[in-house]
Amino acid sequence: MKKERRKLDGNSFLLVITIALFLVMYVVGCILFKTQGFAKTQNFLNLFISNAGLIVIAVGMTIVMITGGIDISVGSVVAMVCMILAWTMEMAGWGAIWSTVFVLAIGLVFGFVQGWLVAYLKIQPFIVTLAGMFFARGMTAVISKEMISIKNEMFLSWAQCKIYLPFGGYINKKGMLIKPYIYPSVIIAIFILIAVFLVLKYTKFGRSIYAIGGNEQSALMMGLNVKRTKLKAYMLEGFLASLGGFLFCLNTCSGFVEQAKGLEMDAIASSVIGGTLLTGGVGNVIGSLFGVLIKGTIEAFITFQGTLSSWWTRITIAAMLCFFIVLQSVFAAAKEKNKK
Amino acid sequence: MEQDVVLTMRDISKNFPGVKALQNVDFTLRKGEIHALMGENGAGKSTLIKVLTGVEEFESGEIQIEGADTAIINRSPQEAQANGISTVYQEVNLCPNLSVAENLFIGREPKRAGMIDWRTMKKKSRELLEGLDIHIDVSVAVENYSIAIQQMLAIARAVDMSAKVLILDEPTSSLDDGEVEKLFGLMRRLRDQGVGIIFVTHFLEQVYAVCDRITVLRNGALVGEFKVEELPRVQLVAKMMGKDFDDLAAIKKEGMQNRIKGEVAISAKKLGHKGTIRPFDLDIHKGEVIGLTGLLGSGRSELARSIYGADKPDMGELFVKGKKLLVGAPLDAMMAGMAYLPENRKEEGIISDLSVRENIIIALQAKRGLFHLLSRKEQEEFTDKYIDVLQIKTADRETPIRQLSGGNQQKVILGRWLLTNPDFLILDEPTRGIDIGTKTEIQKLVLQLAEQGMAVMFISSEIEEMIRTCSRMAVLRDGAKVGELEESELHQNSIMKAIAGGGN
Amino acid sequence: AEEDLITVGYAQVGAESDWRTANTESFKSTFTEENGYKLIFDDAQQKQENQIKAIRSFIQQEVDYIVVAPVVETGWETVLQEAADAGIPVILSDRMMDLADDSLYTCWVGGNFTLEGETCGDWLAAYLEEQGRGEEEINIVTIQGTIGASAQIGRTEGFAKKLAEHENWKMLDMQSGEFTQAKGQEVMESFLKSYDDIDVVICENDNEAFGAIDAIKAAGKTCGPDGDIIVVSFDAVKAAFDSMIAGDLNATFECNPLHGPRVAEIIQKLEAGEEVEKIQYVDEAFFDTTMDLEAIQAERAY
Amino acid sequence: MENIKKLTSKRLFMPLFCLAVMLIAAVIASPDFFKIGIQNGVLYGRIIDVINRGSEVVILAVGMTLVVSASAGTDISVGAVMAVVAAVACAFTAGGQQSVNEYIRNPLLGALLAILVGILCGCFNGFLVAKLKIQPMVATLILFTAGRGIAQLLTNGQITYVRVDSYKMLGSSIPGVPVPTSIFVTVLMVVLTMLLLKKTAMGMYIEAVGINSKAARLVGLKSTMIIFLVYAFSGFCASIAGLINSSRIYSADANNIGLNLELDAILAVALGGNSLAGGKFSLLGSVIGAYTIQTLTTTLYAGSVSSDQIPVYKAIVVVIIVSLQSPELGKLMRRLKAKFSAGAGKGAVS
Ligand SMILES: Nc1ncnc2c1ncn2[C@@H]1O[C@H](COP(=O)(O)OP(=O)(O)OP(=O)(O)O)[C@@H](O)[C@H]1O
Ligand SMILES: Nc1ncnc2c1ncn2[C@@H]1O[C@H](COP(=O)(O)OP(=O)(O)OP(=O)(O)O)[C@@H](O)[C@H]1O
Ligand SMILES: [Mg+2]
Ligand SMILES: [Mg+2]
Repeated sequence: MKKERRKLDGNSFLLVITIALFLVMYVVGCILFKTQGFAKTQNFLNLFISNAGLIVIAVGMTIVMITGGIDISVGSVVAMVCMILAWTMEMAGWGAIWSTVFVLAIGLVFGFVQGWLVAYLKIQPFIVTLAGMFFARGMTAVISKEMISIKNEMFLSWAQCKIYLPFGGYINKKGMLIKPYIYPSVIIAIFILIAVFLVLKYTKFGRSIYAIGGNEQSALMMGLNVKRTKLKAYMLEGFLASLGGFLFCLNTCSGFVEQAKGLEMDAIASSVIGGTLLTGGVGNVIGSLFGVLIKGTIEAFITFQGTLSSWWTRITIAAMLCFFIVLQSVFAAAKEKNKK
Repeated sequence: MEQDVVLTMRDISKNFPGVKALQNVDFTLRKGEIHALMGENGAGKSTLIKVLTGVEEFESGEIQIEGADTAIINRSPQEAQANGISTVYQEVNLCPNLSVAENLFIGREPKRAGMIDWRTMKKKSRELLEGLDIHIDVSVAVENYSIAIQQMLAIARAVDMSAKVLILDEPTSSLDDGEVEKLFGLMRRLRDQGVGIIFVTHFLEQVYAVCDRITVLRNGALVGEFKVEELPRVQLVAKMMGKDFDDLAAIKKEGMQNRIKGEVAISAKKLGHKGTIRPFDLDIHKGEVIGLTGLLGSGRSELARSIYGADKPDMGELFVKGKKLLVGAPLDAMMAGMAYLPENRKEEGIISDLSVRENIIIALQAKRGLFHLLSRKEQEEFTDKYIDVLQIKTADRETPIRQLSGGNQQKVILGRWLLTNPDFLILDEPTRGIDIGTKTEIQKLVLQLAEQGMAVMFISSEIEEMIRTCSRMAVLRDGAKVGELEESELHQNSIMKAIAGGGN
Repeated sequence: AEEDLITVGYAQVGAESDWRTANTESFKSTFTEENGYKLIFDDAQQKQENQIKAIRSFIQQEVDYIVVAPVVETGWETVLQEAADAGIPVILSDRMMDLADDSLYTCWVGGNFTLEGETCGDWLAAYLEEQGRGEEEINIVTIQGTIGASAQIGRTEGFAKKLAEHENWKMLDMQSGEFTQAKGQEVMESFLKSYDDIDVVICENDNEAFGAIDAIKAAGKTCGPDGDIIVVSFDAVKAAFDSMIAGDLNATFECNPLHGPRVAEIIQKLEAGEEVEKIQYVDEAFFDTTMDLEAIQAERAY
Repeated sequence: MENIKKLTSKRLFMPLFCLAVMLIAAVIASPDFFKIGIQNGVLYGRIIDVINRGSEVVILAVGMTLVVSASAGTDISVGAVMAVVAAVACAFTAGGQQSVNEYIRNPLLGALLAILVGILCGCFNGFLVAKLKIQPMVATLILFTAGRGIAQLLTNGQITYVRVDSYKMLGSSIPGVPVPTSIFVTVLMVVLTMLLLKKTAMGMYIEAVGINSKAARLVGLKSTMIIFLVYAFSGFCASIAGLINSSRIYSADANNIGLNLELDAILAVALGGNSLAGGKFSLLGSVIGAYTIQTLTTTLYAGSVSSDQIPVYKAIVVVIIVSLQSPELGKLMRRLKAKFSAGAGKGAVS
């Protein structure tokens, strides 16, 4: 009993809090917007459908944040990935599969370069990825200033392939039976989430990431290959950013310069809400998933509310974010005090 | 290479800006020996070890290790490990966020089907620690344990790697006698298995208790290599210091016995901190040195911290010179004339990137307040004074403190507090990592300060040192103060008995 | 009663400009409960993915009509298909969508950016003619809008068409001022230092023109009807009238934001089961210093 | 040789060197870069533009440097705070109207109120970071998100114009004075901050807290208070920058004032050779960094690089500069060289 109690110490405790708060929030939404159908299964699934890309990206972000780094290039990388997908398929006439493989490779390379600069030249991650952010956004414009719409049939068939779930259907106002559905992107996102969870928990690479974030110097002295591990972390992150971009593109089916602006902040916020520390060493991808869901729920609140002006939307999102973060910190502080 | 030699270092040189840390140093380690590496603070011991294990690059010289035909250069601790060298560095190096088990096994985790086998890892950790008589929860993050435990963990990790060469850089600085004994048992066992062990320490008894050979460094240069039997203590000290040394016996608490206690300087009434130290009463008089003694984790540090307000006490009252003091933050305690040298130098003592000068004057500056900046000239005068008084070895007063050797860092911190001219000085392990010469100087200094009317609280794991300096002792057990020993009762035996508790 | 109201979900781009605010206001004041509507308004903060989320949410809320002012033209197939599956008609406002299947939306209401650009070219030709500079070599610079925005693309394209018709017109440089005054000023400062002899500055929105005017003045030149440099811009926000009255700006080409009433009209028709036209332009005018600007400004809604 | 070594080992050498290289590049791109003339009684020329336009980033970088130093984090809200400040100033002086040609309310009072609001924003950030121990980037994310919303709320979603000549002075120039006002303000801010840091113990306190807040507390520094103050100061800097920017366009454009300037400010701090991990800092370094960025931007404009492609060049230059500043690069080169020369012989051990 005593041991179990202890296990809940600190970080896992925060995760439990995050999940609990999410549930509370969702239930509140169901009550508040009962007549508008907040409680529909599909509404919940939409959280995943609309955020599949973000989930994958937040997972990647969590990895670099655990190493004590950060990657603010992801939003731009997503834009670049979408643009390359659109350009190669529409302008260069590539097949959807080749385009996809190509962008994933680009993500790896991008991650490699950033990772190399961070790990081997010891340049501060924020600055490296800031440059990465500029670079990717600029490259998007270099490839094409105009928007490109993806019309490739195979790609569209991936994007629009509804997978119906056998439960939770309802009859709508017009008398049609609406069955809840998801897209393949959701399945990919969940798969990635699980895979990364396992990697972080059960591989040497995963544990090294935590060690480096905890104390880089110590990790080095304990004989870990800090540089290589960091490089790998950023490569994995770059890969996940491009995969996230691919999923994002399945949702938006187009490429243009302004795409996914500020997505990095969403990813960082999700990770942090999920209990990842920017100082490194602490974090959990499951938490990040809930971070994304919480952000999604906040946004859903606002859409369902339906009368806020633009500025009130921003202020409300920020206020809820603030409320959430402060609440979390209060819980954490209380826990800390109890420990002492 | 000689038959039973596992490691040779030839002609090693290493410079830091302004410091010749190593000059043409030779070192030879043989199979199955425990080899002491001795020298004053800043002599270059840690640097030699860092050069060997790839933490620092070196400029010239050659390292050979058994099994490799050519000279090797370790570029990172990882390579050193691959070459069979396992190391415990001077400053405890563990990942605070990871569990005990992981810290023991990271980089060499037991696996099943390609995945880390957590269960086996925990089981092995428990076994490993139990072998060392440490009973802790291995799934808890390391940051929750005291320095002493952490030091034991670092040792356990290094020892378990079954290397050809084991390096221990001041592993015993935070350990109490019992733990030191355990460690020695372990070292002897490894020696018998043929492991070569390099052992750095400032405790002479320990050298004579376990070592076979001694290499002495002075100011970055090799003095010589000796067999233990051939080098009596006095000579060893002389070799380290480069001059003859009047033995420890020189320190005596002359006149102390006869002196009447001064007025009460500090008085704690039912002071306590939930979870760490139970409410205690304690009076500290002017001009006395009060020691705190107890086993590891008995709460000595916590008692001191609760007086200073480092951990804000949540019950009881504190009186300074009869006046009640509300301590909200350490600054309040400082203003009331207190000073506190913390036990964890790296985390709570040094401000690593600031210069020696800034590290020395900062406490005084904080006391004077934001707008009363000490002039540069005053700052430099003060700094030079303490560099001189405490014999701090530094290239320059503007050198960042992190570049100083461990012992010299400690002296800087001590200087910082002496500069504030406190009425009540708390020293938690002040001599940790300090060489024998300076240690004596510090003990003298403490007595001298007390003579001048300062009240001093002294915490040390070395009972002899305590006996030499303290005029009274408080005994702690399991986070509670259980008794006091007067001057007349201060003998090894009686203290041990008090610590152990009346038989239960 | 609540049930009789027609529910309209409106996915707006954001509030990035005065134009947009006026556009939003026009919807909010049209789709009121008094007029028989329930408006669910969503602001996408300039992000397409937010708009997609909003449309999905509208579908869940079972609105009667969805109105979208798309952030961008591309990438709407999937979500519009979802709306179609749920049987909800979609009306586009402002920007067009680039879709393989046009049946996914019912109709489009908006301004014609290319036409605006062309009008601008025609106006300039007429103005120069009037000034007796019809044959002179005319040096032009353009401060473009945010690259990729439909307004930027349309206006650049429209003007380019006219540019090609005049051999004596020379486009010296084009640079994006990102639709802001500050950037417009910075770009103009740079232009002025690179080229000595600029005759015309085309600003793709009013705010850029304000910045350009400041830069021109700082460089010791003058602009407007009586000045060295002709400055024209697009949008015709209120502040642009101030600028024309002050004699700094030559002309501005309207981009009408008042789409609300037009959309309401369409919805009424659809409710009555009538057919509607697929493409519906709103009326747009232009204003220059020859007009009674103060009177016009007083009447305008934005 | 000795002298060169001494020179290159100075902290500010690399940032200065990079600035110099940028300036040379600028001259190559536009030969009249250093040409200064007088136009309308005010200094005029590209170099003046750089110094003038760089004001906001420099001022923000001053505040950012201290924030980074003391809290090992960044204040990403400064751009949004600038927008709030501009909105307060304009909405107040214009009395809530959308466009005015004369002040409705006292402009000085407006400026003061605006600065106060900026400082309050800083205090809010400071409270979250120092007192509630929320990670800086996340704490400031709140105002980053809300700031422009608040600004729009104040101006009712529209750009509010104050078309009064005296309102434009801060961003342009005071009649009769040939130097743009913002340059004065910038110099004043930098010098005052320097004095504050050097003539009081504040500089040392901030560094100490940033390096080791536990140790700093034990030597009697009030870490919480210092971190709080630093954020409040950053808010103050943001409000000055916001006023300048608002004065330049004599309006409050909630969506665009200070957009992405937080990134430039952070970049300036890093280009100045400061570590984003906190601790030791050089204020002058940040200032140099800020001007380096501005020179780059102006040069790219002059070189007619399309503004949406500018980021590519910016990224490349940034990477080159920070790589040059990285001591690891030297080590790596040395190793490569050693490997090369040893390669022929024994075959290096890697
Ligand atoms: N990173 C560094 N930069 C500059 N000088 C350094 C650095 N590390 C060590 N030194 C200097 O090298 C000398 C040797 O230091 P070292 O740490 O080896 O001493 P030590 O023998 O281990 O002393 P101690 O017993 O105090 O631990 C000292 O003068 C120290 O100031
Ligand atoms: N053997 C142990 N098992 C479990 N926890 C321990 C053990 N030793 C110490 N601790 C933990 O570490 C905390 C601090 O102990 P600490 O070592 O500071 O005490 P101390 O009496 O000051 O000893 P010292 O200062 O000599 O290390 C204790 O309160 C306890 O929670
Ligand atoms: Mg040492
Ligand atoms: Mg202790």
